[in-house]
Amino acid sequence: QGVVDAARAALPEATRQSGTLKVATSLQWAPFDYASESGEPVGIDISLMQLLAAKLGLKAEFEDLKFPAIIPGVQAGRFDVGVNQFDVNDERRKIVGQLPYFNSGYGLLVRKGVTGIDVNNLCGKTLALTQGSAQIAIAEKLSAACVAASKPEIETTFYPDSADTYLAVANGRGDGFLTARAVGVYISKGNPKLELAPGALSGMNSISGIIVGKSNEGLYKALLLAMKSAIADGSYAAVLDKFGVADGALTLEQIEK
Amino acid sequence: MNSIPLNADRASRMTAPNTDEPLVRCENIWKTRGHNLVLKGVDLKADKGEVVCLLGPSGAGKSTLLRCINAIELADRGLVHVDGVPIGCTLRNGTYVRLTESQLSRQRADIGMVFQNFNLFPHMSVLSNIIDAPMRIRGETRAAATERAHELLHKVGLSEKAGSYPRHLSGGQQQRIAIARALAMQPKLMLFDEPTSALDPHLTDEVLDVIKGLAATGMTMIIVTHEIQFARDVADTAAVMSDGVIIEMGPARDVLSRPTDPRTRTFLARSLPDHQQQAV
Amino acid sequence: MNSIPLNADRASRMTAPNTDEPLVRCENIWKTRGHNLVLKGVDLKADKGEVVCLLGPSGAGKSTLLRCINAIELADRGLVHVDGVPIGCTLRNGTYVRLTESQLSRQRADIGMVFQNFNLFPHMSVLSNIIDAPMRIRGETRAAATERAHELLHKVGLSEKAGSYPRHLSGGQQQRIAIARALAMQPKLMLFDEPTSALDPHLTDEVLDVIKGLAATGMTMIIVTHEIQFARDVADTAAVMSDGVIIEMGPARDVLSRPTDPRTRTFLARSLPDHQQQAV
Amino acid sequence: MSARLAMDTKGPSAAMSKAPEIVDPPRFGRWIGVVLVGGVMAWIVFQVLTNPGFQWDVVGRYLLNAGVLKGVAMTLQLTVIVMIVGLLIGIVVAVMRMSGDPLLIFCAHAFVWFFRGTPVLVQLVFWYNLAALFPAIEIGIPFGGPKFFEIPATVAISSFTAALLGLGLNEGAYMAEIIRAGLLSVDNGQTEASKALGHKPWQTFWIVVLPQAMKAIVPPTGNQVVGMLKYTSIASVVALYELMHSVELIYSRTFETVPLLIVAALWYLFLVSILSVIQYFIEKYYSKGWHRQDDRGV
Amino acid sequence: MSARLAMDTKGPSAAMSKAPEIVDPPRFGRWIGVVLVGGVMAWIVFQVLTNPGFQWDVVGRYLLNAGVLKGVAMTLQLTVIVMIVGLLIGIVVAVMRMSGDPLLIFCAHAFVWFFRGTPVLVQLVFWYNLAALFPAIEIGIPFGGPKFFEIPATVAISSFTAALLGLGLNEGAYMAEIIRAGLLSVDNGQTEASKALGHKPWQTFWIVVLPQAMKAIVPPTGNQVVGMLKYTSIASVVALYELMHSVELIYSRTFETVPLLIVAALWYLFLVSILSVIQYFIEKYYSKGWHRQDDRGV
Ligand SMILES: Nc1ncnc2c1ncn2[C@@H]1O[C@H](COP(=O)(O)OP(=O)(O)OP(=O)(O)O)[C@@H](O)[C@H]1O
Ligand SMILES: Nc1ncnc2c1ncn2[C@@H]1O[C@H](COP(=O)(O)OP(=O)(O)OP(=O)(O)O)[C@@H](O)[C@H]1O
Ligand SMILES: [Mg+2]
Ligand SMILES: [Mg+2]
Repeated sequence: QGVVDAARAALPEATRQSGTLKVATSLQWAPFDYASESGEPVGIDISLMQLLAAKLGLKAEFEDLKFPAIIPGVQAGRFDVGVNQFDVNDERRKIVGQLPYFNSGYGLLVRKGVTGIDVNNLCGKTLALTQGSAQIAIAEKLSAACVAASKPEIETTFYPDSADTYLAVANGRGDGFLTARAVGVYISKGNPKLELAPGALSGMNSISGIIVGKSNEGLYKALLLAMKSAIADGSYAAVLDKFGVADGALTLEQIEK
Repeated sequence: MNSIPLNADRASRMTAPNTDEPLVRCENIWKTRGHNLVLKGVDLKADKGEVVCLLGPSGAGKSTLLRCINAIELADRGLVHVDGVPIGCTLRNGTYVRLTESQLSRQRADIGMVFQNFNLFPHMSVLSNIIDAPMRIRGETRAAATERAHELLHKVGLSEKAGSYPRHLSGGQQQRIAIARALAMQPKLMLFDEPTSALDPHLTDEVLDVIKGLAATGMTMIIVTHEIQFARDVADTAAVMSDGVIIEMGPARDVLSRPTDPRTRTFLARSLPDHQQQAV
Repeated sequence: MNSIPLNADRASRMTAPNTDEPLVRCENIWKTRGHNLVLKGVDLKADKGEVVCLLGPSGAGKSTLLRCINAIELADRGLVHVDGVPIGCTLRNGTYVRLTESQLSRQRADIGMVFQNFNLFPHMSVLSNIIDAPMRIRGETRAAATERAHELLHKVGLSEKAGSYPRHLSGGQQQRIAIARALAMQPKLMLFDEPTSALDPHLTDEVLDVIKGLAATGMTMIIVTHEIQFARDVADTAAVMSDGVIIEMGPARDVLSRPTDPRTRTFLARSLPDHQQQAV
Repeated sequence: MSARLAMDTKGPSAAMSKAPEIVDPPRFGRWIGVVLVGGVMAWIVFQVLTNPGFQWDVVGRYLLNAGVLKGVAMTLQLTVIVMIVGLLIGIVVAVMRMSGDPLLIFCAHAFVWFFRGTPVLVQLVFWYNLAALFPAIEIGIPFGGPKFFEIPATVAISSFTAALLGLGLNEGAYMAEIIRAGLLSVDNGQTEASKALGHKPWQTFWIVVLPQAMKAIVPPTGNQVVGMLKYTSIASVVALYELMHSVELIYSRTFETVPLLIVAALWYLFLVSILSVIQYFIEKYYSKGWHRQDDRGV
Repeated sequence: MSARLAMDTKGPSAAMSKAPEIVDPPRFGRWIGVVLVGGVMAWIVFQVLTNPGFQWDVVGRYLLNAGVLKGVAMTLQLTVIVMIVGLLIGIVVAVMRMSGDPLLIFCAHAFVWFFRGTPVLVQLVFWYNLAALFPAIEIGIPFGGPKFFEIPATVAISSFTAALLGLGLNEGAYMAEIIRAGLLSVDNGQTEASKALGHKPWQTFWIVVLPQAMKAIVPPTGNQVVGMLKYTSIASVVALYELMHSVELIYSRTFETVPLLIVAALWYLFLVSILSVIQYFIEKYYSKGWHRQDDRGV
């Protein structure tokens, strides 16, 4: 995979000179950003950033921070970009530049071998959920829709943290666990008792973006060009495929938005 | 107050019937402090209303003995009886068993003590130092306690210092407050550890008067002192302690003027009449 | 040590030429502590080698005066000169300006002080209490300091307590250590605040000997005491203080035996010869 | 003061005015210092106020935001309750530790060791998830005996209870050490004098020893309160939303991290200022009788 | 002891043995207590060891994991350095606060107020990103005057420096209060005696006052060290990998949260145990001369 000259040309002079793309992330969000057993940063975000950096003729360098330090770090110019599955929205775009790179949808994690469950038709089923998670609100919304359509409502049981929830579902409590699809894929790989039911929850997804400094338009443009090239040559899809989340790929229009 | 009453009234007290049990009876008290064997079998008794002066060289164990009498420290061996009751322990199945701290506190409330270094409560005003214990332990009303406190302060000549804090008093003033604090509890036995060490001769006389007044009310007192003259004036009985034992004990007049023990003679040398004639 | 040397040698000292400037000169010292005006224009002087006893009722301001002399407290007004140098301040452009603490510390090193309540350092052994300052401030070697410390301990009869901690000593033992600690610095002026209050008559005599020995070496001493007999034995000059002023000062023999001020007479009443005859 | 008045009206004043007065040396150094410190402070304030990075407009917008105010309220509430719990536990444990009874000393040691030694986060997660570990709180004969009574732990342990348990026990262990240090600093003679008067052990403790220990207890306790004020933020792991969490919620939505951290910092500074004033008065109260009104220097 | 020996060999022993001995009452209560405490502890240990929720096999697997060990090392290193910095700052600020000089008192107050009052998180983010706020550290005339010298702040402030500044200044403010409390607890007579001997102010402080203050300083300082040990985890916000972060990295990959938290807790307990032993010996050292060897009771 060669360097995309146009993209490299768009880079700010200093970045090009330095030869590295400094990436701020927080390695506590498998499978997007996490540390491998040997301590190397790995994950969907990480691989994508490595891909883009290569296209820019740079070497990606990751720094493992916590959320409160990522945005100020990018704003301060300490880092070129930040990735940590940050959702794109207009409010945020006023503060920082966000280059969309992933479409995250919800899926259902079920016990291995269970079939005949449809993510988009959960009425009457029992969902295992983690206390305080965003999925609770989604389940409530879906349940309300069921009731409105005079179908049986969705039952829910709560567990204190994700690990407990997985354990519960694996042990046969509840019909499934509503989770981000990418997470579901990751879990089902590591956990022999669980698998991800096919399909994604329709109408409930969010676009993640790479954080770039608001004033760093050159870098934004360079990344956009690199991204286009990656989509064009299939390397973008390849990366997502490697993690089993090819359906999270964005189209060109979505990225340019 | 300045003219010193002579020992007239004491003689009469001495002849009063020494009925039965003495008020204080220390029997064969042994006490180790740190690595030092400080008390080596002390015997001491004081009848009700008797004033006993305890004399002896520095480090003889006088303070330690007083501390054992009111169970601030517990003797290793030997018993102290006050008013017939063993202090710090109780007889149970033939062995003497230590009391708990709160049982001890009841015994101590009846035994007043003036410490050698005063130990006033620095966070309380002089008045609070004096009235606190009577109110809390004797359950007196604030008014009653305050009234007696003022009386006592007047007696020791410190009426105007009621609102001061101990830290703002001179050494002699602190010592007098310590005396007033102990007296406010109206104990049946008073232990004074060098109550006049920081006092000038004039105040020493006033303390003398106070002690005599108390003796007249029947209070028993054990007084550690280094002032032989004071001991002569105040004591019925004198006990001389040396190196952890009482080496001589008897009527104050005899012991202090015609001591039999050679150690006592050496100790008293300076204040014995023959010397005084020589020095003055 | 027990036979008391009489005042023979003192007379000779008294007649020695009182050359020029006295070693200590307090002029018109005023001092407020808290809300109390404690010193009200005190004048006091002590020649080199002179032993001055300061007497007076409790609360008269004796301790406060001593504290002003070595600048532990600074007088509000009035000057203390020691060896011709003003203490705690220096003349600059016609006004007296306070010294900084570290300048003060140099002045204080030459003035020894024994506190009324000893103030030994509880975290140091007796030996360390004594040798620390000579080593640090005088720059003596440990060996030299230790040697003198042992000498001093021997003098005050506490050789075997060198390794003890102050907390484990009796009152009188602590007081003697405090004296030894101050002497170890070999100051040119010693201030004693009731140095024998916790001592028995025998030890009082020994301290007397120590003080006389020091006086013979030319050390000047100001001694606050309540023991008239002691003052008679030790002092060249006696000063009587009352309510913040010196009311009488003169040769000890005269002041203590034939006081002119009526307040002094009252104060000394108990120890004046006529009284003694009566009491003994 | 009354003495000074007396001087001006009564006799001694004449004699006194003749005595030379001793004045403080002119402190040029101090004036230079004041100017320097003032200058540096002015510069910092100037920099901070004019620096666009701080986004003061955003700070202003969120300072009184309803969510932030709710967070402040929760922070205060949690801090107060936890400190009370911690103080009580601390007193009990410190007294146990100094009681002289080997069993009590052992228990006190074990308590301090364990609760000071394990991270609060772990304790919080543990209490909150007691359910996962012990599905129910049961009263019965252990080691497999019959059970008399049980409550499902998820019901019993609410977020608030978990936070209270985790933070309170932890704080208790810390306070125990602080109180013990204070008690150690009180002269033994005071205890003896109190005993000699006939005070019961608890009276000796409350009336004589503790009030004197307060001088050494109050400042580190102030530290603990201030620390706890900020440390309550850890409670967000068990879904309790205090000040820090309330600003996190905002900046993780809007990405205005720096100004929102400043909002939190300003609130903490404000609360700490109030606390410092309270601490000052408590210290003043307990230093009654200690102050040498006329002391100079160290 | 020697005295006791003496009794057995020399004269007094005969007279002494005639004196009745006073014995402690049989403490049935204590034995019941011992059994109870022992029982409860055994039960807790039993529960914890047998409970599958703790996943002891996972704990065992990660206890000596290289990442975890690296985290432990960093935690120790950071704690030691921060405490040293904090202690030095604390002594200076405490002495300033008690110096009697109004300017120094003001500065000390301001320091404590500010650094105790702002959350460490904010301070860390601030130091780490000094660049955003002040693009370069410059030495020059402020308010727009010429600049003599500048370093780009992003270069100057590394993760470690930021953590050191943030945690060290914060710790300094806390230690200042603790040391002040200790100094307050020392009797004024000690200072006076020291001055009277001719000690210079700093000698008075180091030789006389501080050693006596240590009794009241050591236990809360122990608290601070233990607290800091765990609080260093906040440094992970600026990319410093200490113990807590090292286990977070693992459990966010494997989702084995509880056992990994236990790994961290065990390590902290281990480190705190070592610290407690050190604290014990320091306390013993500084209580020389205070202990009444024969005291009983409170
Ligand atoms: N805690 C202790 N540890 C070791 N030795 C001690 C302790 N307390 C006192 N001693 C020793 O016990 C002896 C007796 O002490 P005590 O205080 O009873 O003497 P005293 O007769 O009151 O003397 P003084 O007249 O000087 O007050 C002294 O030699 C002293 O050094
Ligand atoms: N810090 C203070 N604040 C207010 N008043 C004080 C303070 N210190 C001492 N005083 C008062 O000053 C007066 C003189 O005290 P000082 O200690 O000098 O007396 P003294 O002559 O040494 O008496 P004594 O013989 O009892 O030791 C006393 O009345 C005392 O109450
Ligand atoms: Mg004694
Ligand atoms: Mg005095």
